[in-house]
Formats: sequence, C-alpha cells, structure tokens
Amino acid sequence: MQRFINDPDDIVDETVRGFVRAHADRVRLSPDNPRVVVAAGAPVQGKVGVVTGGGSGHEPAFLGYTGKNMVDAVSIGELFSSPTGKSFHDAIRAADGGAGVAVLYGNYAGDNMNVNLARKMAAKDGIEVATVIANDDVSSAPFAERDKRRGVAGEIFMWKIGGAKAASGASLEEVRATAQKAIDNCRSVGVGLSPCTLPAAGKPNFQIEPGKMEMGIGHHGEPGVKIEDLKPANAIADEMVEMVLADHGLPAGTEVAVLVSGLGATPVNELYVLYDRMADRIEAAGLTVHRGYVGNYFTSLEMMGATLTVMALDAELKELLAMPTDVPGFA
Amino acid sequence: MQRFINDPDDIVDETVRGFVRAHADRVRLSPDNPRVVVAAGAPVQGKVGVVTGGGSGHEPAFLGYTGKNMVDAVSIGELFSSPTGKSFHDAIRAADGGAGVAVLYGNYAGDNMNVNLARKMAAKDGIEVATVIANDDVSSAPFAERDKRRGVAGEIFMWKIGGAKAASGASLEEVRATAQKAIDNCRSVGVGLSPCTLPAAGKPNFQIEPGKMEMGIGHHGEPGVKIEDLKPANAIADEMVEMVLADHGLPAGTEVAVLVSGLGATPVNELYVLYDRMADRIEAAGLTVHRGYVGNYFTSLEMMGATLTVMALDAELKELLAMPTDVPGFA
Amino acid sequence: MTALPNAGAGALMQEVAAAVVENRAWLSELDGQIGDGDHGFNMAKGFGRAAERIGAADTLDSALNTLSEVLIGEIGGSMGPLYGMMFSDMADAVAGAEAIDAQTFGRMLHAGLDGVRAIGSADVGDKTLLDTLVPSVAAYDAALAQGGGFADALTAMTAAAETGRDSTRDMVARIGRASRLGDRSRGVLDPGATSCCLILVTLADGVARRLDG
Amino acid sequence: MTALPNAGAGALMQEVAAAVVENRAWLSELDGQIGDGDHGFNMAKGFGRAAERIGAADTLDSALNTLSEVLIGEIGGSMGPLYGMMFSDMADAVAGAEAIDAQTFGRMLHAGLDGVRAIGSADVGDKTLLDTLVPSVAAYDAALAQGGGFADALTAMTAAAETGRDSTRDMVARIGRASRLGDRSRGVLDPGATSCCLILVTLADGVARRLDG
Ligand SMILES: Nc1ncnc2c1ncn2[C@@H]1O[C@H](COP(=O)(O)OP(=O)(O)O)[C@@H](O)[C@H]1O
Ligand SMILES: Nc1ncnc2c1ncn2[C@@H]1O[C@H](COP(=O)(O)OP(=O)(O)O)[C@@H](O)[C@H]1O
Ligand SMILES: [Mg+2]
Ligand SMILES: [Mg+2]
Ligand SMILES: [Mg+2]
Ligand SMILES: [Mg+2]
Repeated sequence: MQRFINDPDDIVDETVRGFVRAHADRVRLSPDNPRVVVAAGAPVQGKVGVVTGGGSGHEPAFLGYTGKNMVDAVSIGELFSSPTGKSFHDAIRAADGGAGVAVLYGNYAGDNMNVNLARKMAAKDGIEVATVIANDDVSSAPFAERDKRRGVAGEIFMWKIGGAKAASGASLEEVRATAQKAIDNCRSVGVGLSPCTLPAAGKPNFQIEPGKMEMGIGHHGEPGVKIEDLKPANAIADEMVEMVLADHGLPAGTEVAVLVSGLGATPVNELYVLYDRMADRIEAAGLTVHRGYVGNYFTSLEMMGATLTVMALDAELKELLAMPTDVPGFA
Repeated sequence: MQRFINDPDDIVDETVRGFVRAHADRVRLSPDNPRVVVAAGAPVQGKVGVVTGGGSGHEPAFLGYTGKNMVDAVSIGELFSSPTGKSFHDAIRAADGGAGVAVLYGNYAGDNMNVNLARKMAAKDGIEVATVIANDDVSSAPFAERDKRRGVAGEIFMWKIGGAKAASGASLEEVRATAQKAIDNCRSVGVGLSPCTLPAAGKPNFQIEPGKMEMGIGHHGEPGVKIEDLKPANAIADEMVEMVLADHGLPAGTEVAVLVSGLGATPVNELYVLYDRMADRIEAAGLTVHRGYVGNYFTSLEMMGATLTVMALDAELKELLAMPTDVPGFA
Repeated sequence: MTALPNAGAGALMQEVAAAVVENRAWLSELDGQIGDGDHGFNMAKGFGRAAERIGAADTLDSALNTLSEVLIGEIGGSMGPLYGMMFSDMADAVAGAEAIDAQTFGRMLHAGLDGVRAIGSADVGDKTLLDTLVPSVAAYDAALAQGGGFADALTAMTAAAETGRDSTRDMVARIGRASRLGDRSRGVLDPGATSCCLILVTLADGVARRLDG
Repeated sequence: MTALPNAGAGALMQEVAAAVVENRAWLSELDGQIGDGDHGFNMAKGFGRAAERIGAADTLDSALNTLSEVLIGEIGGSMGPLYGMMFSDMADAVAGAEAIDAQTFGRMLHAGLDGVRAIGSADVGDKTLLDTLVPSVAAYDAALAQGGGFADALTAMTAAAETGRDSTRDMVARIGRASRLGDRSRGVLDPGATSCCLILVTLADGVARRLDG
C-alpha cells in the first residue's frame, strides 16, 4: 500500500487536525468535540444553522464544505463510517443560532440512526431540528423505492442550496423545503474503474478486474449493479447520462446543473473529457446546461472512477447556486 | 489501464473543450487557437497581462488558474510537453491590454525555447514581454546551480502573486519583480509513491517498487534523487520539511505560506495528515505559518505522492496572497 | 453455581472484547465483500477501547455501560447505535442484581433485542445481525421453558447463534449497504450477524465456564 | 546520378516520417527511463501529421518547411523548436536548387546544425541530439574532403550517427530533464540522440537509393 499513513487508527484525527490548521481563517474545531468542525463565523444569531456529517475518506467531503454561505458545522466519522450521535449533536449545538438547525445528510443506515439519536439529544436542549436525507444515487434502488436510495455527490448541491438559503435569512422550514427540493431535483450515478483500500486493511476491499468497470458503484466501493467491459470514455459518459436521464424524466428545455466528480485517483483532465461528452448528450436530450462543476468534489479514497450528478433548476435554485461561498472544497 | 480515454491523441483537445464548457462563466477559448484559454474579462485595457502555460496532465494546473486576479491567458501543451511557441504567442496576444505581458512559467527546456520563440513573435507585434522562470524544485539541482532547477508547485504562488500584483494596477516591471520575488522565496520538494501512466503508452513510465518511495521526484515522473524505503507519513513529512528548510535557510520568525499538493491519486485526507506534521516541523524551526494550502493543486496524472512548497512572506506578499481570486482550480 | 456474581463480570466482557479484536480482519473482509469493509475495524476499535476502560472487577452492568458509551459516543457507524443501544439496555436489565441467574440473563437478552429493534428497523430475513440475535434469544427461552438449566439454555443459545449466522449466507440483503447488491449479496455471511454470533458465543462460553468453576 | 532532384523529394521525407512513427514506442520508452516518456508520442504525432500534408512530388525544401511548421506550430515540447528550427534552416539551404548535390546536402546539414545550436544551448557530451548531429555532420564533411563522393559521404554520416547515438549511453546528462538524474542517467540511450540518428540514417538511406536508381 503506497500511502501516507502513520497508524491507520489515527488517520481521521490527524486529518481533522491538519484541516483545521490549514484553514484556520475559515473553520475552527469545536471546543467540545475533536470530530466536529465549525465555520469560523458560526453560529450566526438568528440564522438557521446548516449541519452535515458522514464518514471520512471522501475528502473534500464532508468537512471541506464548511464555511461562509454553506455548512456551519460538520460531524466527522471514521473512514467510511457514520459519525457518532454525539458528534451530530455537538455539530447541531455548534450551528445553532436560535433559529433552528437543518441537518442535511446522506441516506445510510448508520447516519440515519446517529442523526436520530442526535435529534433526540437536541430536543432536550430545546433546539429545533429539521432533516433532509439525500437519496440521489439512482443505481442504489429502483425509483419506486427512492427512500432506500443512498446519497452521493448530489449532497454537494444540497449543501450549496441549503447553505445559501439559510444565508439568505430563510426560516428553518424554508431551508428544509429548499434543500429537499434541491436533492429531489438531483440524480446521480457512479462508475468505478479500480477499487480502494482502507489503510487498516492494507489491501483492496473488493476487486475490479483490469479491463472491466463497475457501473453503479457506491461511494464506499459498495459493488455496482453491473460489471461491464471497460469502454472508451465517450461510451461510459453516454451510459451514465442515459441512466441518470432515464430516471430523471425531465421535460425538454429544463435547465440543469451538472457535476462530474472524480472518485479520487482519476486524473482531472479525464473528468473534463467525460464532462465534454456528457454535456453533449445532455444537450442532445433537449436540456440546457446552466452550469458545470468538474473536479474531485466527493471522493472514495484512491478509487479510480467518477460520478455524474444532474440537478434540475428553477429560478430559485439558480439564484442560490450563484451565491458566492468561501469554503475549502468548492472552487 | 483503468482510465477514461477515447483516442489518447485526442485527450488534450477534449480536456480543453470540456474545461471551457464547464467554466464558461470564467474562461473562454481563444478564437485563434484551440490550445489557448483566456480569462473571461481579459484583456483588461491598461492592466499588465499575465500568461502561463505548460504541458497537460497536471490539472488543475495550468489552465485551472485562469480567471479573475490570477492568469489572463494560458497556453496548453500535449501531455507533459511544452506548448508551442505559437500558443505562447497567441496567449500573449490574448492577454495584452496595452501595458505589457508577464509570462510566468516553469524552467523546462521546451518551455524555455518555446517562450523565447513567442517572445520574438510578440516583439514583432510591439508587445512588451517580461518573463519569470520558476525554479523552486530544490532536488533538481544544487543551490549553486539554481538556474537549472525546475519549476513545480511554487508556480501556483508565482501566478497568485503575479496575478494579484497585475490586478492591483502595477507596471510590467513591478509585476515581473514581484512574481520573481515570489518564486525566489519558494522552495519545493516532491515525493513519489507510485508511477504514472501516459495514456498513449498504456503502461507506467517508470517503476517505484512497492515498499519504496522516490524522494525528489519530478512532476513528470522524472526519477527522484533518492530511492528509500517507504516510511510512515510523519517521517516522510519530516524529511521533506528538512530538505526544503535546509535549502531555504530562513531566519527564525519568518512568516511563510505552505502548500501541500497531491500528485493526483493520493487521497486528500492523507495530504492533511502530511500537512499537520509539516506545520509542526516548520513551526519547530522557528517559522510562523501564515496560511496553508492543501489539495490537488498541481498533479501528475494518477501518480501517488505529494509536493511541499514553502514561500517566505513579507507584507507585500501577504497582501497579494489575500486578494480574492475567481479561478476554477483555487479554493 | 446456578448464577453469576454481578461483580467481577468485567473480566467476562474483556473476553468478549478480545474475541472481537481478534476477528477484526475477518469481519472487515466479509464487509468488504458485500459492504464497505469497515465493520471489523470499527468493532475492534470500539471493543478494544472499551476493554481498556473496563476493570476485571467491574459489575456486568457497569462493563456493559462502558462498552455502550464507547460505541455510541466514540465509534458511530451503524454499530455504534445498534450495539450501543443493545448493551445499554442489557445493562439496565441487570443493574442492581447481586447475581445473574438464568432468568435475569434471559431478561437481559430480551432487553438487548428490544434495544436493537427500537433503533434499527430490520426484521429476520433481512440479512442483518437480527438473524443471529432473534433465534438466539428464542432458543435460550425455549431451553428454559423445556426445563433446562442455565447452562443448557446457554448451549442452546450458542447453537442457535451459529445457525442464525450461517443462515445469512444464502440470504439476499434487504437493508443496509448490501441491499443494492440484489442477488450478488448471496453467498457471503452478513458481517453484523457474524459479529453478533461471536459476541453471544463468547458471552455464553464465559458464563458457562464461570458457572462450572 | 550525383545529385537528387529537388522536386519529388517529398517522398523521401515521407519515408523519414514513417520511420519516426514506427519507432514511437521505443523512443518513448527511452524517454520514460531518463525523462518523462513523451518523446516518441510527440515525435510521431508531429511527423505523422506532417506526412499527411507532404505530397510525394513536393520539393525537399517544401517538405522540410511543412514538417518544420507542424513541429513549431502544433507540437511544441522540446522537439518542436529544436527539430523545427533544424528543418526550417535546412529548407532555406536547399530552397531554389534544381537538384541537391553533395555540396548542397552538406550546406543543408550545417544549416540544420546551426539552427539547433541557435535555439538550444547544449554541447557535445551533454547527452542530447547534438551527440548524434555534430559528429554526423563532421563525418560527412571529412568524407567529402578526403575525396569521397556523395554516396561515400552519406555512408560515413550514417556510421557516425550510429556511433554518436551509442556514445550517449555512457554519458551523464548535463542538460534537460535527465540532468537531475546524475549517475542514474547512465546506461540509457538519449532519446533525442536516438531519434536524430533515425532521421539522419533514413534520410541518407533514401538519398543513396535515389542516387543509385
Ligand atoms: N437496521 C438494522 N438492524 C440491524 N442490523 C443492521 C441494520 N442495518 C445494518 N445492520 C447490520 O450492520 C452491519 C454492517 O455494519 P457496519 O459495517 O459496521 O456498518 P456500515 O454498514 O455503516 O458500514 C450489517 O452486516 C448488518 O448486520
Ligand atoms: N538544449 C538542447 N539541445 C539539444 N537537444 C536537447 C536540448 N534539450 C533537450 N534536448 C533533447 O531533447 C530530448 C528530449 O525530448 P522530448 O522528450 O521530446 O522533450 P521533453 O524533454 O521536453 O519532454 C533529449 O533526449 C535531448 O536529446
Ligand atoms: Mg461503513
Ligand atoms: Mg515532455
Ligand atoms: Mg460497513
Ligand atoms: Mg520527454
């Protein structure tokens, strides 16, 4: 394993320490909890707090989206594991400016349980909490069972929109409803070209044979829904767009935001190669690309692969998308 | 090779097309040259133009630093190959707002020759050109032969400072002198943990045995100066800091900016692990870290590894560093 | 003996923790095949940390509470809340008892099961730790109801735990990370069912040894 | 024949281009060992593209100019300017000639060498293409000075090109990407010296065949 590791058990603590140190102008560590990172200016009195959290190993997600006009506090779990209920609770407390807190997170068993625990604890503090659960990954369950689908890179848009809405002075219910609209308007799909390795294991979780690819792979290397021969970039792009749009069913003329995220090890130039073709196909389907995002936004350690997220836009979402942010992970 | 590739010969054109499309709000393609990307607002009449350029495969470098308050126009080469003299010339023309153009680039044989060609062409157009040649890589030549050293991630600071100086309304000579000061104040070192693969070759350029690492590796996988056993992250961080500071020789109390860039495939959390330790050692050496930058700023396709850059600061550099930018590659 | 003194049962829980730590790689390997590969690492981190804070002389409820606090407060994941609530509710069931007899142990098992059910929402057949836990508790009950002693009930529980764990091999996951796999989740033991079996079997074995001694 | 008609020498340059394209992988492999692995790919891209634009009936100067324009205008790297200037200056040296005799060919070689020297700043012994080019030109001159004919001079040039290329194997690079390698650059042929040899040998061979024919 050719990696920068001390003791694998310490990697999350070291990451958080390095992160808070590097971005001291924008974030700080919670004084109560070394697994909670808080935006420099948070909490803002009278503003709805925005909280997220999730397992580590997806950097810049989750902690990289902490900062001005986006996430107020983030709770941090072990590699690929939900943060504790206590950490979600401490993040909620750190983000609370008296107007309630929106917890915007992804649909994973652990996160659901831990957020529920945190919610109960926050209720005792008298903090009003609303939740939005991202479920944008089309290949994780059929459309009819959308509540089983997992949250993937669409969460970036959910945080961007929810954070901007909160910054605009909206109420908790408005923030919740708008973040919910954002994620409802998102569909994502991932493709994996190589596995990833948890440092404690020292060898890949799973295998992808050279010359094959896993369509529908999860952000933790959960196996995909289909193993296929590795195809040229354009053919992969076509297949991903097809899966997303088939599920989306958007009327012609819809404006969309498109996010192509690398899974960690794929060179960034290849993400642009994918994007170029995806934008072609999306436009050929009668949609209009309002804005594109290409980069390593939500990764899976050193996995080779990429995700595509398409978010349908309306006037409100476009305006909120345009609000500037100042967070380490969002260029 | 588990990668997103169509025809390897097309990858640069596809990348540039995807890039310009995704970031149409911030950049545009030169109408004269499909290998020149220009900032949306450039040229600004009366402002010194800032140009860079280099081989592809280092994304977000070089094209990702095009935009407000940073680079006005960038010329783009094949993978790991200098752009043509014509592309440098076209970038110079696109950036020229009548106040001259500063070409801030890295010290590579090809780039030197092609910039020289471009300079001659620009002289015929009556455009005044100044150049700064980055040479921050301490392991590429001894201190006594600094003019042989190559430019690596210190170029990010050179562009940031040069771009900000130009945006502040400075003259060409002032921009040149300040960008020169920035790079003179930078020292960098890289370490490689795994090789990278040019798509046209389909197999790694060179080998790094599992369990080994190459200290002093170049951004194109040019072999390092020392092959060592792979060590824990902290020991690697210590060695890198030592190499940089030994060459730098900064007096105690100096404020510095620290940039840790991944080479492509190393997970971002591990860069923070390195950063945390590096900041410790830099502070233990009596220096003060004014600001840290951690991420994939200057990559080498899918190489595993990282670079460390330390830039000594003064009041002017601190102020220029703080100027906001709006470019795709800089969070 | 027909009952286990509550005081001193900390040592028993240290044995359970040691068993989890020992099986760390195997549990993560199972999870790697149908999940995300972290199960063994997080379990070992939680149980290992708890073991350092549990004294051998601790009461069972105190040891269970320590374990629960570490899991809920420091480990997270799915196991933090699931096992955390299980052990916390188990602790409540034995708190204050001088000694733990067959009936008290049974009440403790039920409390643990209820704790898991309250926080998760899986059922038998979903390929989760409930496929171990539910039949184990039922077998324990049945052995007592049929007139068996504490030791007999523990033996029955052990056998049921192993059968329950093995039953997950041929199941298709309907909940959690593995559920999207559909048929591809077949053929691998469920990691949670496996760790749950390990916990119950080690517990039963430790109690039985102490009853003998 | 003692001279090559200028018109129709496009075919000759197509042969040179084909030789470069054929050796694409080898040239990149050499560059991978002591450089960045792109030499063969960029050379093949440039020469391949130029070959498509060169007509078999073109004059030598027109073919050389086409090649130079592609290298300088579309390929870049180190080879764009170095070979670009070399071919452009070579074209100037033969432009307007009806036929290219031994003297004209010699002037062309010198012009090419001067073109490379003007843009780079390497010397013999630095482990670059000059280690092929300089002795080749010298051997060509010497053969003519000793009273040899065009064909003899070409044979001498070929031998010197191969010796020059091989001489780089034991050199330590003092310029370019390989220079930081120090002693580790020893043992591998210089990619530029190798491609330069390929160009000169193919050119000499093509001219000689045409003189024979
Ligand atoms: N709702 C639930 N009820 C009971 N057990 C569950 C539930 N959801 C998941 N599990 C168990 O969790 C195990 C996976 O645990 P672990 O790998 O530690 O967490 P995660 O899935 O969050 O990575 C599964 O094997 C399954 O037995
Ligand atoms: N100044 C120079 N003069 C002559 N040849 C040079 C000079 N610099 C580099 N070279 C040649 O360039 C070759 C490498 O070319 P190439 O790999 O295409 O470019 P790059 O080094 O930019 O990747 C070297 O093998 C060497 O022969
Ligand atoms: Mg997990
Ligand atoms: Mg090169
Ligand atoms: Mg798991
Ligand atoms: Mg090269």
